Amino acid sequence: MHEWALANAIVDALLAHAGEPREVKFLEIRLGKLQSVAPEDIEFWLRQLLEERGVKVGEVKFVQEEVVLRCRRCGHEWSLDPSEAPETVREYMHFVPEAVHAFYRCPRCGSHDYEVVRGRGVYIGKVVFR
Amino acid sequence: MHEWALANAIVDALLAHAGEPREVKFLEIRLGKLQSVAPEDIEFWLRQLLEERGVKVGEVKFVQEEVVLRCRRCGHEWSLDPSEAPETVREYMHFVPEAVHAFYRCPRCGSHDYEVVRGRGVYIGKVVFR
Amino acid sequence: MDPRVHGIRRMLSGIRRIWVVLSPKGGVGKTLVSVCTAIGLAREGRTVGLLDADVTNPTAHIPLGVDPRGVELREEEGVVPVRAKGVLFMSPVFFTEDRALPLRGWEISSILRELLAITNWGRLDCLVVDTPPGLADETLELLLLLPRKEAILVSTPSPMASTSARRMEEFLRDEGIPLLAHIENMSPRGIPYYPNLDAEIGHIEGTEFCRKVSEIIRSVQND
Amino acid sequence: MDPRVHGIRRMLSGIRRIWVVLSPKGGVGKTLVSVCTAIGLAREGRTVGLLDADVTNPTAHIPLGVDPRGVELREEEGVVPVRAKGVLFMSPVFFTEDRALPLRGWEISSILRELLAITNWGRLDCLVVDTPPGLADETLELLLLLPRKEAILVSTPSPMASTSARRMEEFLRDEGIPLLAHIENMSPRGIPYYPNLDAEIGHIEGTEFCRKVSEIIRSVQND
Ligand SMILES: Nc1ncnc2c1ncn2[C@@H]1O[C@H](COP(=O)(O)OP(=O)(O)O)[C@@H](O)[C@H]1O
Ligand SMILES: Nc1ncnc2c1ncn2[C@@H]1O[C@H](COP(=O)(O)OP(=O)(O)O)[C@@H](O)[C@H]1O
Ligand SMILES: [Mg+2]
Ligand SMILES: [Mg+2]
Ligand SMILES: [Mg+2]
Ligand SMILES: [Mg+2]
Ligand code: NI
Ligand code: NI
Ligand SMILES: [Zn+2]
Ligand SMILES: [Zn+2]
Repeated sequence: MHEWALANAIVDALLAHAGEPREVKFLEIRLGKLQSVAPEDIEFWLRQLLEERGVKVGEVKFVQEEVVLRCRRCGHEWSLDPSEAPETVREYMHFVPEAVHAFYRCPRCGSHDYEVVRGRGVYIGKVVFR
Repeated sequence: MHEWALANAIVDALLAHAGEPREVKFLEIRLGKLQSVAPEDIEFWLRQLLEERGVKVGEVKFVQEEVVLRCRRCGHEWSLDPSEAPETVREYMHFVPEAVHAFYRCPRCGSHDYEVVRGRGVYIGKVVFR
Repeated sequence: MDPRVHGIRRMLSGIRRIWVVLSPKGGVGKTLVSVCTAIGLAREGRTVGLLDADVTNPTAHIPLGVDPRGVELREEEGVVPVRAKGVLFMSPVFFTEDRALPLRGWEISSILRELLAITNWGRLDCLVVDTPPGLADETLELLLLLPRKEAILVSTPSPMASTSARRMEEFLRDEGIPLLAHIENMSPRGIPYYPNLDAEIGHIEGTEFCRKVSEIIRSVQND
Repeated sequence: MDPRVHGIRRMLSGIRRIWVVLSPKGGVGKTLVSVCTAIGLAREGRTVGLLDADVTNPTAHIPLGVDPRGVELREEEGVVPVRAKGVLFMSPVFFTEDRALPLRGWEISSILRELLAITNWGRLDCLVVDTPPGLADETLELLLLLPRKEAILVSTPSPMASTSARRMEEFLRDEGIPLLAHIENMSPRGIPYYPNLDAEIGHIEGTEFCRKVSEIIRSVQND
């Protein structure tokens, strides 16, 4: 599972910024839908990895972010649901969300030159340490 | 004067966005100090060009923005005063503010990889039409 | 609202055709093709401009024979390009004393906007734009900003260059950019390989390479 | 706080040396030098990785003989690179079906962060990184993210390439990046010009070019 690597990065970031805390009381993780990451997988690894490092874990909350794309050519804004993409393309974007630019075009003008405004991938929303 | 071109761009932008207004009652122009543009020069051309196009001009206010640079390598923030730069370098940045990256490095770590956070060049702050 | 986008329209309004020389692969001859295309048009009596849009590594001044340290830019309703070998020429190298110019994506777009918004080309039959390899900010921003653009794609027979060219052709088709010419360089099927070309870069206008480029361009330009 | 920056440190922690193959000029042989450097090390029994960081126009898979459409990536504490000619290989081409991937600067930095944060190289004696031409997000972001990095600069005798190399040398010195080697390619003073190299790219490991690259690298690697 490459989710192990994603979770480990979060754990390393949390611990580096808090200077080896004893407990993560509350953690909010934002999951951009473009990356199709299952919250259960990330949660499993977050708990496992934090506990291995002697850190207690309280509530872990996940917020799924819809994908918002905005065309630089014509200004059009639209969304995209990777669960409707071909299996292979969903997998490419699961590993590397930027792959979206190889497969999708602006539905209004056809351009590949658009911005992923929201919903790209995994990041830390909020965290409360004890 | 290349200020003619800078002023003309502002005029074209204003008129395009307001759909041929009769009067610009108030206009605030922000001048990033990196570009060393004299407010008098821009004001002269703005008034001239707008009046040529049949648009009355009220108050034109200029706000000078200090230069803020932030290093991507080490995070250091600093400022820079082009009036203390060699004449030639000031002139390069007057035409093309991005030229700063060829001549200046982060004073803490020496990197050329820094961001111009503020103070790059000319833009429109506020505008009130009649 | 970036006023430069409006300024650019005005500054390019006197230009009849805009040819963007492209290839995602480097070293295929984009810069030499750009320079020779411009020189060839100038020799036919056309008024022609050349913009080096390879902003982090400009080299078009070298075959054009322009020493960037000797250039003093003149301001007149903008900045007036420099005349060399009959071509009106603008390059970011005029603002760097030929030093490295490391830029991030947004800065690349921004320097192109600035150059296009201040350069006073006047009336041109054609503006030739030399671009860097890759498919990133320079190319995307140019395709966004330039009106009336046509692409000149350059490739070589190398499998690396032809794969790159195929990707770019698909991209241009998707973006709706007309392809004026696909030039195969260093190839018997297009422009031959000239082993001594490097030694002749200082007087490129006198080379067989340059004549060949002009010939191909003349055959496709339809006007 | 981008967690990937932390993830990258972990994922690169088992790598002893990191060599970034650079040149602001395209087509000077960066990709072939990268591939042959990696192949050469592998033949000496070193564990070696190769990352294609030319994200908008990856081509290193071509001389490595990897068909991107045939690749199925395995997940194991990250994504496991593909083995080819003895080299552990990762490329953005595995995620695009070899299509054009137009990206703006921040997206280029982001895709590099993602690839570095998820690729499980394991223990390596050396990671070789092939970069695109120019001096923009790919190069700047790699120099920011990679620990223990040394540069291999590639140029040719062309006046355009040597001007570009001079700029890059100044830049590397300013940034404090050690220069492991400056290879002059297609030159009697470094790697000769091999007229038939393009035809041999499919079995590059058997070429005189590849032997010559390995020889130069062996002479400078000091370990
Ligand atoms: N037809 C050709 N024959 C021989 N050498 C060539 C030919 N075309 C280009 N070159 C060489 O290739 C190198 C790269 O050319 P350049 O125009 O800078 O490519 P690009 O702009 O695509 O990077 C130059 O050193 C040039 O001398
Ligand atoms: N020593 C050499 N002799 C002949 N051709 C070469 C040599 N080195 C590189 N080439 C050719 O130059 C082209 C560009 O090489 P590549 O490694 O893709 O350069 P880059 O990665 O710098 O763009 C390839 O088609 C290759 O065959
Ligand atoms: Mg070039
Ligand atoms: Mg160039
Ligand atoms: Mg390459
Ligand atoms: Mg490559
Ligand atoms: Ni996964
Ligand atoms: Ni001026
Ligand atoms: Zn669109
Ligand atoms: Zn710094």
